Amino acid sequence: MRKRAPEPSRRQAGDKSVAVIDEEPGEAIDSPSLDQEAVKEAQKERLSGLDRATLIGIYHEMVLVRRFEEKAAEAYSSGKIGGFCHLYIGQEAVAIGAISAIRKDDYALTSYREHAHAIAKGMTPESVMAELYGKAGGCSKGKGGSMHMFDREVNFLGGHGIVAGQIPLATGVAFATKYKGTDQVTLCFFGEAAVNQGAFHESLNMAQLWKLPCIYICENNQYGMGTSLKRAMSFQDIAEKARAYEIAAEFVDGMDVLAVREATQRAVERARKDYLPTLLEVRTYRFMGHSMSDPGNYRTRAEIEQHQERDPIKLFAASLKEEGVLSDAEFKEIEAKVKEQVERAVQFAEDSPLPAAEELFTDVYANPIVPGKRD
Amino acid sequence: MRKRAPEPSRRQAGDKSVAVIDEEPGEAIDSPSLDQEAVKEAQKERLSGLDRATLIGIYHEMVLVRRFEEKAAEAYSSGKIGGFCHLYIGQEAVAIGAISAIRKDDYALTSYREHAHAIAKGMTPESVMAELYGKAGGCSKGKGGSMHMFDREVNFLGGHGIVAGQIPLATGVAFATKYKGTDQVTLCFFGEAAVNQGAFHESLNMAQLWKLPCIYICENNQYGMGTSLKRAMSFQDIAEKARAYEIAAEFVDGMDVLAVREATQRAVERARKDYLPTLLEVRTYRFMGHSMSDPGNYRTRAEIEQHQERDPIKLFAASLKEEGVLSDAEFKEIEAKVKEQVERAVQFAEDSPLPAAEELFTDVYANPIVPGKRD
Amino acid sequence: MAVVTMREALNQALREEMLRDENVFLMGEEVAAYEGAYKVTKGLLAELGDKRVIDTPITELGFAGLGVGAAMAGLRPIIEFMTFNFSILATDQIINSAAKMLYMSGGQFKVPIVFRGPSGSAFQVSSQHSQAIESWFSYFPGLKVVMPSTPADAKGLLKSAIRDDDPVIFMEQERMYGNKGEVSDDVEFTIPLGVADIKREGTDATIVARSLMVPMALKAADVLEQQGVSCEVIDPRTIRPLDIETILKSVKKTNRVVIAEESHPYFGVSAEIGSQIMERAFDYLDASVRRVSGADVPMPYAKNLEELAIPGVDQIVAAVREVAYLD
Amino acid sequence: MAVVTMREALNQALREEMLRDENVFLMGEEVAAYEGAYKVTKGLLAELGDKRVIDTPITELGFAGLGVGAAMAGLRPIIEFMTFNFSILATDQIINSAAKMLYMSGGQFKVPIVFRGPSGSAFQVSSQHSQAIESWFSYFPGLKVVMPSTPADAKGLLKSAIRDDDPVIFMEQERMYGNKGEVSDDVEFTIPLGVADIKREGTDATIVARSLMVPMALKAADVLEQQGVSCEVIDPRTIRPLDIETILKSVKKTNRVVIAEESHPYFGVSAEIGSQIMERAFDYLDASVRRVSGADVPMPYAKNLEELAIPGVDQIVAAVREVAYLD
Ligand SMILES: Cc1ncc(C[n+]2csc(CCOP(=O)(O)OP(=O)(O)O)c2C)c(N)n1
Ligand SMILES: Cc1ncc(C[n+]2csc(CCOP(=O)(O)OP(=O)(O)O)c2C)c(N)n1
Ligand SMILES: [Mg+2]
Ligand SMILES: [Mg+2]
Repeated sequence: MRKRAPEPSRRQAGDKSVAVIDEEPGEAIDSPSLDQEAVKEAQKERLSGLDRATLIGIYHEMVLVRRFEEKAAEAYSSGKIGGFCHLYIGQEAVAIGAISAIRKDDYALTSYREHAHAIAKGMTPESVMAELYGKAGGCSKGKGGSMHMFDREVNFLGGHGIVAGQIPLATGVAFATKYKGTDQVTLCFFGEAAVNQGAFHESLNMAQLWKLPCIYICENNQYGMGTSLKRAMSFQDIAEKARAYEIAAEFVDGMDVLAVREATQRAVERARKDYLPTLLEVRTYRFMGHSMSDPGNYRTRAEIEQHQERDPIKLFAASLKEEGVLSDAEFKEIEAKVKEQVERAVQFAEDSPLPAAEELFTDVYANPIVPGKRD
Repeated sequence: MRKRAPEPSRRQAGDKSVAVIDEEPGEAIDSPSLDQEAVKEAQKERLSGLDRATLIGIYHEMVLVRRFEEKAAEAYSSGKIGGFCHLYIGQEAVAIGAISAIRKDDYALTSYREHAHAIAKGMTPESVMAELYGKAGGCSKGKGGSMHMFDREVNFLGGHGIVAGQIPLATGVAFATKYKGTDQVTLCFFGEAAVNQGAFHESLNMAQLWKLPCIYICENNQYGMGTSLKRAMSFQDIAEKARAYEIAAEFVDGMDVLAVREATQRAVERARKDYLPTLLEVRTYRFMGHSMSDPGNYRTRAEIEQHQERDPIKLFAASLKEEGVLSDAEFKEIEAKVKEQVERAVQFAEDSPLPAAEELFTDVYANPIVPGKRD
Repeated sequence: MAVVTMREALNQALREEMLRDENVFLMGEEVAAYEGAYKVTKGLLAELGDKRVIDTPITELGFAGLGVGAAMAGLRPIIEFMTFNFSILATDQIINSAAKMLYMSGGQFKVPIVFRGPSGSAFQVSSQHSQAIESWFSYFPGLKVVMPSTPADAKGLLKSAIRDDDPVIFMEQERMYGNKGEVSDDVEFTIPLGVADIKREGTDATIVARSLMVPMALKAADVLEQQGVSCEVIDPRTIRPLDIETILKSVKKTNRVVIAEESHPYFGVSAEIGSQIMERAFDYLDASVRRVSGADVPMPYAKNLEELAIPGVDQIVAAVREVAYLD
Repeated sequence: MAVVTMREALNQALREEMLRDENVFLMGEEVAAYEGAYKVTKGLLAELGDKRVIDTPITELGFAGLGVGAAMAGLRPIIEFMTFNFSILATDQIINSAAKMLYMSGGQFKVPIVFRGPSGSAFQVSSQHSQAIESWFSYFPGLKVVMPSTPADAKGLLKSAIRDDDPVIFMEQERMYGNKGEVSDDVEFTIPLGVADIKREGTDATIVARSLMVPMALKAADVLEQQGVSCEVIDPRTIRPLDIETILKSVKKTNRVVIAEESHPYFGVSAEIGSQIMERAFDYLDASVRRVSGADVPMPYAKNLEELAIPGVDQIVAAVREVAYLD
């Protein structure tokens, strides 16, 4: 088993900071080999720097998306939700930690595994659940579905189904904010298997070449469907790949929500101030199948359980408890509140009407043309 | 101006040797900053290890493709050759050095800038010139043209017009030889601008993941059309990019034909014995425009002249002379022989008939189907 | 003969051809250990080993090109796209390398490769995962394009595609993987490419249908029979090259045609088939050709909208009644 | 009004629209310092600066997607493909992102982007560099597809395309960049998308031609006039959406149609136009629609073969004579 420092040493060279991991590269990565004691200590320290409301907000959101997805799974099993449905359970610390570090007017884009990102970015559980139900009240009016959630109000730009498809798009969003001279940043989430796509490589080159304020967050959950990282990638230190583009990079413990938040904050600062991109490799794990229909034969129960010991919600709860941020009663209160929120979302989705038949033909063009019509 | 050692220090880790260039990465690369004295010494040493026939053969071939292309340029200017025509003048040491290190049954593929590779691989100047003329006697029967030369007899597999398109193809050829259990190797040539394409990245990952005997030879002539490397690539140490795939890599002086030959030999050994890929970054320069129609405003005459001082043919001739391999008379003899070869090629092309009109419809399918015909 | 699903029939074809010729190998995302996202490759890794059945990274352009290169060097690759939606990333290698290689090399390098996988609509997977792009590939000389509609056709045509020396685009329909039918177990059973099949004989109207629309057309024919209209159902099976003669023969008999497809209505396959029919059987037509296609919109997710986007039996019935001037 | 080349007309459109709206930017390979591989972007870098005119790495998929993302965030990108041959690498972002974004976001994210560049055949650049793929893009709802044939159309249509809120595929013909014509210098001169143009009026037969085939059709009409046949030449200009009404009106007058195109013959644009004409003007046709297309082969390099692969005036003349039953 490969030993790896929780954070790589970083080499500073003006704006050209490049993460360098000073070890022999490329041995098999088969578990999150983070020194548990060091992690705990670090989490405590991080915790102490934050106000109570922020901590509770983050925790609340993690529980919310967990329960939300458990409910979505139920609804899927009973046939209320169709198509693919990719659950995020186990990875909550990534989306929530990262998005907690940006402003509402910043942008976020991700893949088809996006329920948590959507909610963290400020979308209502109602509109997300209704979208899963394919209802008119859904965030994309029921036309996008599980893989294509959008909300212009909160600058959540999808929800994309083609592996790595969102990476050039996010690069373009960052291009636009710099072009317009705003200080907005763009978070671009993607799975580790997306790194093998050419689009990743092409985008990172442009981002650093043109200094675009895009933060590339690789959610390394160690599997792309049934294929483990090491069966698909010849060199598996994703953070270190940033060197090939001279992009700043960090390796982050994705089970520690505050570690993700802090790494994102560092990247955000670089992006806001100097329009510089960053690549974060966030090591996490998905507890459920790739999608609801995944038989999951490619990994053992034991492996999953090992990772579940580092359940990001449990880890964070333990810290919050140990540090006295939340009492047992308050934990229960949050659970109760979340339960109500999720029930409300389900109720909303159930009650929302199906899209009207006419909707089939709307939204194809922003400027529909009647052929032959001179203005 | 960036200083760079002629060969990067190489870190050995079993079969996972990775070139590491121990300098601050990414400053502008604006000239081949190779220590001239060291290069000269090295060339002498290399020379002494080779028999005379080999040395003469290499030199002869370099002169041949130079004169061949000068003639092709003439024919283009007088309208005998159409379409695009990408000259290789200045880069001869790369194709000829590399291909001199492989066997006839090994494979080679490259881009549209392929006249030298074709001839070095063993194709006749006649068939190459006739192809440029679009004649029936051309290597591709006049159907491929300047960018698409092929010869099954010598395992030259093109001649490809889409930047980086040949990189996955070559990876597949290497896959096939390993699959069949032969010890053939595949040389894949491409320009430095092709490195920005996703296809490069996707291919190198597969090559190392599956240990394919493919040698990727990046001909870094510092421009992709009118765009200099530093305007297109955020991090310009191409050899070092191999680290992202854990592929062995070397940086090579592309004006020194024997340096290219030796680096290729090392790569060939790795490929033949252990089915391992290598990335060679070969620094070279093209003395002519991107194609015959390039006005060339993007670089100065002075820059070109600076590089012409290191003309690979002149450099090699000087060494051959200094070391007494060839006498003045013998140099002249080679020139005369080459002149005759090129004239013969032109004559052949001139005399060769146009493809017959029926040829328009042949070679579309290997198994043409008459629809509706049950066997 | 045994009754098997389309999925099993395809699996048999792959297995038999790989056993028959060791130059045949299968490569794609999740084809080996996972046994295929749609289980078409079940058991193949176990039986044939990881030299022959290979999981790839998610790198469609790369492994499509790798396949073409391997074919140039003498192998016979079968490249699975998890779905043809993802082949869009690989079109450069399919069009610019596979389709043109023989021609631009002056006949020297053939590319015996099969690109296969599910195509068209699945169930509520929305617009990026529900595309029927057969017209793209059919447009290009150098390619052959096959779309089976029954387990027997799937097996017989896939075996022919693998034995063929040209690049073949082999499009399966995900909604049909579970469809059952009788399939020969003779290892030499093949169905030639480029031959249309008369799925049902009739006299009053011709329905040209492919892939998902074939069972629908047959159902429509049942309904129409009740209404006194006898329909002939023709499945071209191979889209390029198109067996237009078989279609024309039927049209000259029935004088009326409906073309059914799930793809978008404009610039698709029905336009070509319709044009050829009208060009070549103009004087035999009692009505202009009627096309029944999917909606001219990206595929929506919502179940009710999705149903409206894909043509069904009713629309085929209505179209036939229209060309027969019954309403 | 001044007489300028197609190249200059396009350049004017780019310049004027970039001066008009600072959210418009231009990006592509060699568009800035080199001033365009075909010099369409001449002078733009100097006048507008490197914020607005941007050279890219050779990374078609990447910068096409970057453009779509920038459009989602409020800019109006013009993405130049050095030629549309290379857009094949970028089709995923064009189809799966640009074309579907508005729909799959439930109307929230429009994508006002223009993808432009030369398309079709050039001179002896062989099969990978001579492709007419307008049918690919025209197939997809969400896209608009434009192909001008005169300098004035090029300018007016490109300006409309840039002002349009949807993704527009704007295909220029490399062989036509030097063609000259009168062009308005009114900065508000535009030509609406989706409107066909009657390039020549006539009574006996209709020739539907686009892009490179328009001047050929006009020459054919000259020849035919000498032979007593009066031809109407219609240029759809926009392929999607297609102004079929203008075509039908002509057909109903002339009762005979030839469609000319340089693209491959099967599953291309002529199939759709032909089908629609035959479906909607069946009773007006005195002969079935005749298509004149490029050869069904990859484009060969040799000059003599290339000439045979692209249809010329003679073939159009012959086709018109055929539908007029003159031979
Ligand atoms: C281009 C493309 N190829 C294949 C797929 C099918 N597919 C969907 S998700 C997935 C695995 C992606 O893994 P990763 O990027 O690690 O993300 P994760 O699912 O683990 O979040 C695959 C192969 C797709 N959607 N797009
Ligand atoms: C995909 C693609 N994009 C663009 C082009 C046009 N083009 C041809 S060569 C070239 C430059 C390539 O430069 P490089 O890879 O460095 O090779 P070099 O020409 O220097 O040998 C470009 C942009 C192309 N042929 N293919
Ligand atoms: Mg993953
Ligand atoms: Mg170059």
